Amino acid sequence: MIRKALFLFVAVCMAFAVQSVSADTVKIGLMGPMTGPWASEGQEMKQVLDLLAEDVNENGGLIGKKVEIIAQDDAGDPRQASLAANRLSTMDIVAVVGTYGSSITEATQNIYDESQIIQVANGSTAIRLTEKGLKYFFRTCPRDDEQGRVGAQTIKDLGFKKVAILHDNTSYAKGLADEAKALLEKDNISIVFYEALTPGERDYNAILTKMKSSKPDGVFFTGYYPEAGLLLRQKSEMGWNVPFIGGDATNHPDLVKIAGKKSAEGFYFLTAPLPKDLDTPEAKKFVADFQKKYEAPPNSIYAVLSGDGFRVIVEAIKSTKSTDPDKLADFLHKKLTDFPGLTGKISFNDKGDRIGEVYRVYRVDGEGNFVLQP
Amino acid sequence: MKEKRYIVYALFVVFLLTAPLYLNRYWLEVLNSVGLYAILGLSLNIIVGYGGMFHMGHAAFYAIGAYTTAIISTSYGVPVLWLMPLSGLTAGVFALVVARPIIHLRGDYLLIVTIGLVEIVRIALINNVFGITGGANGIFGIPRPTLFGYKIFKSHQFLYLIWGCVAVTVFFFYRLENSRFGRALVYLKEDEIAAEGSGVHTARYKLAAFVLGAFWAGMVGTLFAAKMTIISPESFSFWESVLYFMIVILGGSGNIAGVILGAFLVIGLPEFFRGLENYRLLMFGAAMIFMMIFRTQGILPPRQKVFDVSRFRKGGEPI
Amino acid sequence: MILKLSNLTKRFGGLTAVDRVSFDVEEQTVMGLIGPNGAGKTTIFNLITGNYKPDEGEIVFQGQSIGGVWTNKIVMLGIARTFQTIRLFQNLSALENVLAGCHCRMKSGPIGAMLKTPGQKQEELWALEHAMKQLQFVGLADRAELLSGNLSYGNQRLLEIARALATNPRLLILDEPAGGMNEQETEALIELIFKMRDSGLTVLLIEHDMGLVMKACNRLVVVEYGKKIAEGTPEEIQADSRVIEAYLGIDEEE
Amino acid sequence: MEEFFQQLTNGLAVGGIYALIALGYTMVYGVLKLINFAHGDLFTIGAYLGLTLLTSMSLMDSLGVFFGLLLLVLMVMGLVGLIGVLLDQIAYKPLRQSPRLSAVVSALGASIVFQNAVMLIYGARFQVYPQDILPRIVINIFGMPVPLIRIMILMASIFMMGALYFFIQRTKVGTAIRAAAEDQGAARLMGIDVNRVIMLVFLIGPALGGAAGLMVGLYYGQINFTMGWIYGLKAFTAAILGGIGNIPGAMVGGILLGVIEALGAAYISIAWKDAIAFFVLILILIFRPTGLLGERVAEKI
Repeated sequence: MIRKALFLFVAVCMAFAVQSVSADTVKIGLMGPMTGPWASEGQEMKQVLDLLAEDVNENGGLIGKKVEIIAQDDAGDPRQASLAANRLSTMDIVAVVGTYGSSITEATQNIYDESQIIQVANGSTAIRLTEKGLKYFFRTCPRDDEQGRVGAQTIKDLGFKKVAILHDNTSYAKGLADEAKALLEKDNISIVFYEALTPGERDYNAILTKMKSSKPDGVFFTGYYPEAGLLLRQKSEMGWNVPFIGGDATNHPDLVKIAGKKSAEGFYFLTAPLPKDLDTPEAKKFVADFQKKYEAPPNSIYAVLSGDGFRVIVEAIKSTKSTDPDKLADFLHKKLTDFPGLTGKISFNDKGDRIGEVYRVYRVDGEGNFVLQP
Repeated sequence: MKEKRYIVYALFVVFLLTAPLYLNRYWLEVLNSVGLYAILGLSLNIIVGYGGMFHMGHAAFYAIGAYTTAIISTSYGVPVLWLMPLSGLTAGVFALVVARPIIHLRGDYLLIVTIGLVEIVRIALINNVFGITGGANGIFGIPRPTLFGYKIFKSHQFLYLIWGCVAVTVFFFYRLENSRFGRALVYLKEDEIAAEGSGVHTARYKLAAFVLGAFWAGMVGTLFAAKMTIISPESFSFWESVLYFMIVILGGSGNIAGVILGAFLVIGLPEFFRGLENYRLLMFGAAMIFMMIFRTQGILPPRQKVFDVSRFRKGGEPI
Repeated sequence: MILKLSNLTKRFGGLTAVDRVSFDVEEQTVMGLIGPNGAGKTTIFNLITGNYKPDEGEIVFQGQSIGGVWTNKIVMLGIARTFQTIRLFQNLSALENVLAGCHCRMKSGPIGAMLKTPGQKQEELWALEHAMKQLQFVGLADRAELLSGNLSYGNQRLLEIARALATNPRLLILDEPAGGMNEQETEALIELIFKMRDSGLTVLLIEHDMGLVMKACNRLVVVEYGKKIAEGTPEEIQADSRVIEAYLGIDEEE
Repeated sequence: MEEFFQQLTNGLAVGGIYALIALGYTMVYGVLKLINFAHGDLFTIGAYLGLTLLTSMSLMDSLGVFFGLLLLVLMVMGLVGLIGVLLDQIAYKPLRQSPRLSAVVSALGASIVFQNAVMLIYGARFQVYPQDILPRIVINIFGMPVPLIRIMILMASIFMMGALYFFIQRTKVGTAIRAAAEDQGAARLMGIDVNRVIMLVFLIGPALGGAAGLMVGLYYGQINFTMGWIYGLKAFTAAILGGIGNIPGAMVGGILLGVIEALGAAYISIAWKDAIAFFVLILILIFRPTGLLGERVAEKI
């Protein structure tokens, strides 16, 4: 027993001591949920970054060096994220892409800031993240208030007078739902239903039944695609034909697979434009390359946004010919304008937020295609 | 035997004291994490390890401590570490109120009720109960702690703070283990009816174990809040409670050194698997099964208590 | 009179396990409770020690009614017991088992323990000494450090007595103390019972070993189907025709 | 009122699934006093195996919908049952003599292994069952639209529970299982091969869980590797609610939990639905400490 404890002790010490450090590459970190409930997002983020890094390396690398992606799992948990961030910040990385959830990102912001590492979040839309005046923090996804505004506008355009809002109590969905609710109430549109479902379940009939009895003209669901798909499917099984609108977390090809083409038809959602709808050569090439390498198109818009995060970092390093965080941050804040991203043009304001009208409205047609609405 | 054990303990203390000299920030943070969980494990050990009660809802008490600290420090600007006793007290009072009606439940019934408890607390936090928990966003901007005028924010400073707290916990809990109270809990675990027949007020002692465990978990909540500066409901899920539970059982329930080792295994070990990426948790799960199979009593099961009774014997003969 | 049972009744569902049983136990005597298996003897013990709550009737201990009072309170008042199926703390040492008995005569709580107040320290020392005394009393002092589960059957019975004695009882209730003991051990047990009685204790016991019962007890109560059918000195009981018929007589007929 | 009945059927549909999974917990618990925390993941495996078999073998085309489905259900049940037996042999059998909580930790480890193995094999993405296997017919019951498939699912789970109940109560093997659950030592003395009973229990319980997984896949369409965790926890709650170790208890507990959830969501709050369910559970246990149908065992002193 004692010997075992001693052995363990020595093993721990040795493992602590072994740290490989190599300096001949430009290291860019990726922090994402590789395990846990959001593992599909994190794993696709890694696929996107691996692909883009390969591309950079094949085209001569970056300031004479190869790019290396170092991925760390945050498991969608703040504590593990802070460990991942600490690990990354000791691994000599220039910048980090990620992560997904807002509260997870928030648990790491200070760590990167103190270590002077550029952080480009790809899925963290909570408003407050960029209101702290952190110099090295950026994000390629728009903020909740922006999306809330577009969502409310879309609901008004569709002419709904009574709206049901459903979120899933994640900080993203709740934030978006709150924004939309406030804006709609200002315009005298009545919110007849405002509640949260529990994500990860399969049966939402009880919620739909309750929602139906409040007789809304339309439903704004601000949660994620797995639940959205089930809601659409179960709604049509109930024989209820109310139009549904979703936030950008519902933008995922699996939505149609889960709901079925018939049930998904007529579903509206807001999102940054899909790569397929961008006629920029970058987007086209990216989709083709991704298809070629992984035998499927990219699924998650957040994974694509992480790709944009990577690409702006690469652009900054290329243009400044430096890995100095201050120079990079300065470049991203001031000099990067209308960079051709995978999801449209990218510029950042002083806070590190993406500037410009990002959101588009899509509608699902009878064949399950996502059609850009004019 | 005994001497060897103390050599290991001494080496361990030396390792912790000197860790900032040769460990980078990441590994220091891992140690900090292990330390926090070690205290949580020790506090759960009172309930599960000594008292033998199936309690898988410890994260509820931890959450209440952390939120108490977060709410009061952000709204009234009270220095964080001062809030430790208050956070412990809130968690303890909460435990007293909720555990009273359920304390008589046996084994697995108690288990599911405690799971229910942690879920109810988490759902309440997410739903922004009383409008003070910040919902899914949680609470952010918790000030850094200060100790003797020094602001604590660097990893190695936290290392000393957290492991200092571990040391204090070990000091107190070792005394507790070797006292009337600690023994009474063990009697309860061994045989409730015999314990009662020896004059132990079973319900009161079970409740006291819950309250004391909760009090300590609440105080760790303060440390956690101070270290993270943001807390949100994700940190207090049922899965968290499962982790503490595994720490106690895997390390050796009822043994202080075992629980600390358990914290190293459950919290530290997955960090070594980081290189395996997606295989990380798979390996971790398999490791747990094998550890349980090869040491079914936990890695370090409790040792028999040794009492110095020589003075009650004269020349080898009993008086 | 230290203990007085009057019309004690306990029902389990439709079964009346104890049916209006009354008897008194005099101070500093050894009282035996005998009867065939399933007659309700252990149930009477469980009622006295508070493990069961009586449906009817009264139990008065030293002038105080204790029917339905919590077990631990009853222990505090001065009634200690051993169990028919040995209920030692198997994974703890003999000494720790006896320390359990000291519990109710100590006061310090968790806070005192963590701060190690002088009172708590003294109390712990007292408990150790007290526990060792009991072990010595039953003759197990040299086995104090052994795991109780590793003791012989007879010694486990003795250890249970030591644990009960450590609570400083006025009345000691022994449930089949000689069960599993050999002849020599039983003889030693009888000596021990006398020793306890002489030191001022009152003993109430259930036993099937008639040799022990007749030798050790001052008075006997016989129960059958939950009812008391006889009471008296061992000689009287041996002469009682109902008892012979119901219980002792079986041997003669066969 | 119509909404009330609609919610009641919603609750029944969910509860039927809970009940089916709860049976696996309760059977294993009855015999081994072990909470098989990996049971929820066996349910997940059932859902994934069902998808694989469904898409790779095209049973429906050659055998028709009914027989194709029947064969599919049987294959999934058999395979998951086999995995259950393996799980017991590897992770639980060595721990028979050790403290109960050690086996619980081993079960938690097994749960982690299963969950991540499914993730590694099938990927972390949501998987989707083909949509057109079962006819999507909606029938009207007293003016309420109820999808036919939902009735079929409920019927199927009631049928399986009934069959199990018959098996346990009326057959010789079932009697052996009950005897082993009552008192393992005594059962052994009566000549019952307890090891085989345990194997059987680990075959039947997971098989039912696997069938539930398949049904969830067929009905809801969307499955992912973490789904077993939530369903498992709910089913475990249901088993305790009914009185763990008690087979009719698991059925009653499952149905009741489903109904409590649906009505709690409808009339109190959707977001607090699970909290309400747990709260009701705690209330019930305060007044009936061994669940609704659990026996009150007075400990022999």
